[in-house]
Amino acid sequence: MSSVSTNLNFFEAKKGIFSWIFSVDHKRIALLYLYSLITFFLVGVTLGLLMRYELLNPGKDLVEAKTYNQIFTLHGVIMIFLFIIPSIPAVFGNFFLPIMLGTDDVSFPRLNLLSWWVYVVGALMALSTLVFGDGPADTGWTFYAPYSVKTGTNVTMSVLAAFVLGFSSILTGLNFIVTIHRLRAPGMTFLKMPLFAWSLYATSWIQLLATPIVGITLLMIAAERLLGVGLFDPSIGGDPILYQHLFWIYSHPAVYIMALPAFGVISEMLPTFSQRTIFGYKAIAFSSLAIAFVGYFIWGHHMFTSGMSGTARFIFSILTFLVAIPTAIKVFNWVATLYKGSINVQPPLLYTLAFIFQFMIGGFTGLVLGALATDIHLHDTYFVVGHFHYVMFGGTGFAFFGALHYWYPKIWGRMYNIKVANVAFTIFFIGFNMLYFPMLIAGLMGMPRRYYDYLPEFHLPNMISTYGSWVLATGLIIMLSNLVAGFFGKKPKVGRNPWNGITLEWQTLSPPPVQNFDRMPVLPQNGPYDFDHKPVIEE
Amino acid sequence: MENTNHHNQHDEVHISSYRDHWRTLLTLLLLTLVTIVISVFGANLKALSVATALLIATVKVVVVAYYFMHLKYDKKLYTWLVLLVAILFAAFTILTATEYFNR
Amino acid sequence: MREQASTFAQGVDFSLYVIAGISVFFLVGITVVMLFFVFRYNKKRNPVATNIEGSHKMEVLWTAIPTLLVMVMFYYGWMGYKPLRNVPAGALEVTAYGQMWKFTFEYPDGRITDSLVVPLGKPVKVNLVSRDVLHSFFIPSFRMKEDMVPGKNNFLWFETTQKGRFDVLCAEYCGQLHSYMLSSVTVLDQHDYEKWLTSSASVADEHPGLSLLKQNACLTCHSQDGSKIIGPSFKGIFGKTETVVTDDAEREIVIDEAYISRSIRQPNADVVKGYMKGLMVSYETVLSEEQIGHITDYIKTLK
Amino acid sequence: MEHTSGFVLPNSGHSRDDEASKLGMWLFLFTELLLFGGLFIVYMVYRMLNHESFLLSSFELNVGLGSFNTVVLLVSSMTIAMAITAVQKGEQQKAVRLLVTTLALSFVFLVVKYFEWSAKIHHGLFPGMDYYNGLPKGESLFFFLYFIMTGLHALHIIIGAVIIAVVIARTRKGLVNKDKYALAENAGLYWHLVDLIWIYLFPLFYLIH
Ligand code: HEA
Ligand code: HEA
Ligand code: HEC
Ligand code: CUA
Ligand SMILES: [Cu+2]
Repeated sequence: MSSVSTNLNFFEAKKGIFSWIFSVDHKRIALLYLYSLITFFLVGVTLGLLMRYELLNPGKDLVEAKTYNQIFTLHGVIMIFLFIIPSIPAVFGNFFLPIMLGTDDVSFPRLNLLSWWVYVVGALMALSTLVFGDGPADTGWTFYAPYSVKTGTNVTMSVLAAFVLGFSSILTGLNFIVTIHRLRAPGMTFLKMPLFAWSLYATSWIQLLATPIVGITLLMIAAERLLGVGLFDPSIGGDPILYQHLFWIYSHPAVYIMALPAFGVISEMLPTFSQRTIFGYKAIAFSSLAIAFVGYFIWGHHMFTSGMSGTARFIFSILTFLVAIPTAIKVFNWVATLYKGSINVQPPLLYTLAFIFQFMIGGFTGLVLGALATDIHLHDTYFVVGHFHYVMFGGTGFAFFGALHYWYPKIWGRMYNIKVANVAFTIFFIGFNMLYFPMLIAGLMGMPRRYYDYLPEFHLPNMISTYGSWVLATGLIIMLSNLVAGFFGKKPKVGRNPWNGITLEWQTLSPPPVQNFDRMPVLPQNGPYDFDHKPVIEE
Repeated sequence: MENTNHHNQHDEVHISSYRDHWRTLLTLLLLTLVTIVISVFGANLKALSVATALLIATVKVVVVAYYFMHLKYDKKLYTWLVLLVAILFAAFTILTATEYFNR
Repeated sequence: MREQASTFAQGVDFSLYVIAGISVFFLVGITVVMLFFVFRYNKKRNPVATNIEGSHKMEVLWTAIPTLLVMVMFYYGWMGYKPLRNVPAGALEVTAYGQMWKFTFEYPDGRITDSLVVPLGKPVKVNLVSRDVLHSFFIPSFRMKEDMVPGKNNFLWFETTQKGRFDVLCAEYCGQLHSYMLSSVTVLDQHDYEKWLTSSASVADEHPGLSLLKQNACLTCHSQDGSKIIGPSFKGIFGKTETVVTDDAEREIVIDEAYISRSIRQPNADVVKGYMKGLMVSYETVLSEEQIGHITDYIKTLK
Repeated sequence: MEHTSGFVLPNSGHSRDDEASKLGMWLFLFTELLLFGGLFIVYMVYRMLNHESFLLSSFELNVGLGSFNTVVLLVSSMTIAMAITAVQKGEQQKAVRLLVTTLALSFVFLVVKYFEWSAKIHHGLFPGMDYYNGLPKGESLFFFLYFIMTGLHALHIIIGAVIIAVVIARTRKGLVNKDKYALAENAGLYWHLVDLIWIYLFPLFYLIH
């Protein structure tokens, strides 16, 4: 065993920009992802604020109708393809999966770097529409034909960007599956793997097996625009509905690409802050696979009003309800994990609790949309907008920020100001619900989405919502500046295991050395969360 | 840096003989001939011709995957994964087809 | 929620209440239990945790109960939805056309209107036709919506339960003025409805060309006062010299009868410079030669 | 990798792991299959919606050339499989010969495809061309799908040929050998995939009358 001092951490090992952007170290790649993601997130969020400002009052407040349409499209594209789909896997998955498995990197480190580069290229393509052509697409992130074929805005570049980004996502998924199959520490069977690894495993399969379908579909849109032949054009026998099928065959499973890693993070934080084993390990592990599998067969619920056959509506609706069950299992097991724990209330736990609460609202509104009668009324209204912000932002987004607070000391070896973090959380939480709950109401009243302007009767919920967005913004600014301040601050360095966690990443140094461990990691005896036999870790 | 822990794959590797490959090719060519004959001379089979053609194609695919792609001799994991993908794709098509059949 | 103005609305609202009821129960219940645990087992009160691996009994329980409940939700959702597809015999049939960015309605007697007028308590079937891109015909007070898909004939039907005027909105994104694609349904009692039916539809003192422009939604894209909306304004274009793009090459043309006729039939053959190709759809099958003549005559008057 | 400390992790992402690269290759093949899968779904639906015109159009394709190409691909699949056998047995020379044969067959395939395509294009059957746009409903869909699907397939053939060329070079140099042949194996897998897709494309476009 070598002593601590000879282990350079991964920040210090090499210097210079090239040692970062051409690094094959999974930890550096993770941080590259983190910085680029946050950048795009801030762009997307600013677009969100602009939209909310426009919707403060009926009539024109800020921009023209066409600009508004471009803004929500770009907002959707950025948030979905650039932020939420890569978010947890690419940042925390990349950083912690190998460490949690007890190895020094993913199976294909160079492929890993490539996937970041592909991501950057895709992102630049998406943003280039701001400057080139007739501006960003104005089709909505769904690119529904035939409008996406007719409009003069720069749809071609946008769909190609989404195609390229899909590749990045596929490569990450492929890498993770192989890593999990090949690089687990000896003694770590599949059933002794941390739940975060399980959730990434399920996610990766979706990334791998669903993304190619949307890839080819988007290419068809591009081909249709470039070659001028109407593959989805009814006048030559094509069918615009087929586009929707192909799009949602990917994009429904994609919502579980967004949700599953968040579930994984939550399943890590709960045992740590309760200081006890997770309740129902196997149930949580297998329900991830169940969600991934059933999730493939329910895409039709996005098309209940498109004139699908009654049989298809029946099948898709009933399957949609089935997917709620594995999710329910998870929620119950999480809550049971708090039972008889020794709970340490820290910022990451606050995000966890908020996650459970908000994800439930998001999930239940999902059930309302999954039922045929109610979806007929609520489809394409603000109720849907409320639903998906609750699951994506209130769920995955909160899990992402929770994870950032949780692993922050491990990644940077320092701690942020916990009091400020708690205050930021509170503002963030209140702002979030103020922003999105009124959308559910507006939707029930019948306000359609993607509306630049609305009838006066929808004024009140929209006003509250816009004020909420300012509260939320305040919270976010405090939160991020607190994190940045912690990094530059004078706070003493933290040790290996500030939260008293049990998974392998807490056995190594903070920040971890280049090869991840400075001494052989030791697995707990009975499964990853066996707090009764927690290995003793010396500093 | 050699790894002591993972298996040295040459202990268990199966090498197909040239004869095996010839046999596989012959099977495939035969199946191809059957499809062509059925389609060119059996045009009155109508809907059946689609089914048979696809069925034979599937048999061919299985042969290629099993022998040429070595599934037969690899870990069972690969076979399971291929089956998973096949089932998934079949489910996509079947679900989509039910939609269009019931229009 | 809005008023329930159709027979369908009750079924929808009922299934909403069922699902929302179950949901709120679980949401509140789970949240309260969660917060209680955080309070009760806080490390100050409970310094040593107890490791509980799980419980098969609980797993079965919380798999079975949600399964049962979601099936209940599904059932009400399905029951609430079923009537939407079963049109009673003898329903009044109206065709609704959607195009960027206007709804028009055609009655069996050939009458064309901007908004729907229907009799109270009578089943009405609306055939949904799109002339260009996707639209969706949405009547919140009826809890009812169905997409208008080009090349495909969708429909919906309803039976009203209340007199009054109700909003019709376009709920499927269809481009720039999507949020202004509004109309209304007016529900009259049988007596008033018949009066409306027999009232002469044509507005005598209007130029027939102008009526055609209104009916076919031309004016959502073309102004009469020189302002640019989506397409070029009609003001003073007749006889003007204009630059158009034909097969990627620019050329100059003088706007005459033939050109206007061609612009209406094949709008994408010559695209006016500075405007988008593909936005305007062909009216070849919609407008007759005579009607195009009326339109041209009217455009000539816009000096 | 240079390690500052003195121990080796039980598993290492930086050591050679042939099984991992094979698994990775298979996963990649799955994505390829689903990429084409999307197109197959489009084909299926449009065939259902435009039954007659799909039948009519398929008569326009040359069954003889299609069958010939099918045979070419099947044989090439065998030669590359044999090449792997040869490498495993340590018969480097034979392996190179077999690989070169495979490469040659891929060219044959492309040349035949070229003639087929140019015949179609000659008749004006090309996406975006006037004749093509004037075709009755459904038929233009058929031909557009034909071009997209066989085009994408041909693109895969080209990529495959490049990969095979690389394998040839490395086998010559002895970088692919009896103890280290994962690259050849993976190239083989890829090439078989290209074959698999053609096995479906062929009846769907040429045969179903
Ligand atoms: C992270 C992303 C995410 C997640 C996880 C989900 C989860 C779910 N979604 Fe959502 N959804 C989206 C993202 C997501 N969705 C997006 C982006 C759209 C809009 C796309 C667009 O059009 O732009 C959308 C749209 C959407 C629609 C289409 C609406 C429309 O346009 O008409 C539907 C319809 O069925 C739906 C349903 C569901 C359901 C049933 C779940 C389920 O998985 C939820 C399951 C969870 C729970 C049920 C709560 C937890 C359970 C318990 C607390 C236990 C108790 C439970 C019971 C008693 C049952 N979603
Ligand atoms: C993860 C995904 C995600 C996230 C996080 C968000 C975040 C937000 N979104 Fe969302 N949204 C989508 C995904 C997401 N969105 C998608 C997919 C659509 C559908 C698009 C479509 O229809 O095609 C959509 C659509 C959508 C609409 C509907 C548009 C319409 O239909 O007309 C609206 C309307 O208000 C909206 C608002 C917002 C707001 C206000 C935020 C808030 O997050 C913004 C809150 C603001 C902040 C958190 C503060 C930001 C802080 C700063 C800018 C300063 C930072 C400075 C420093 C740190 C120094 N979004
Ligand atoms: C969705 C928007 C839209 C609708 C609806 C629409 N147009 Fe147009 N129109 C355009 C656009 C955009 C152009 C310019 C591009 C072009 O020439 O194709 C145009 C061009 C024209 C021109 C040529 C004008 C010139 O200056 O050369 C005429 C004439 C015309 N339209 C008539 C009509 C008539 C008549 C109708 C209704 C029956 C109609 N349009 C409906 C968008 C529309
Ligand atoms: Cu029409 Cu939106
Ligand atoms: Cu969905």
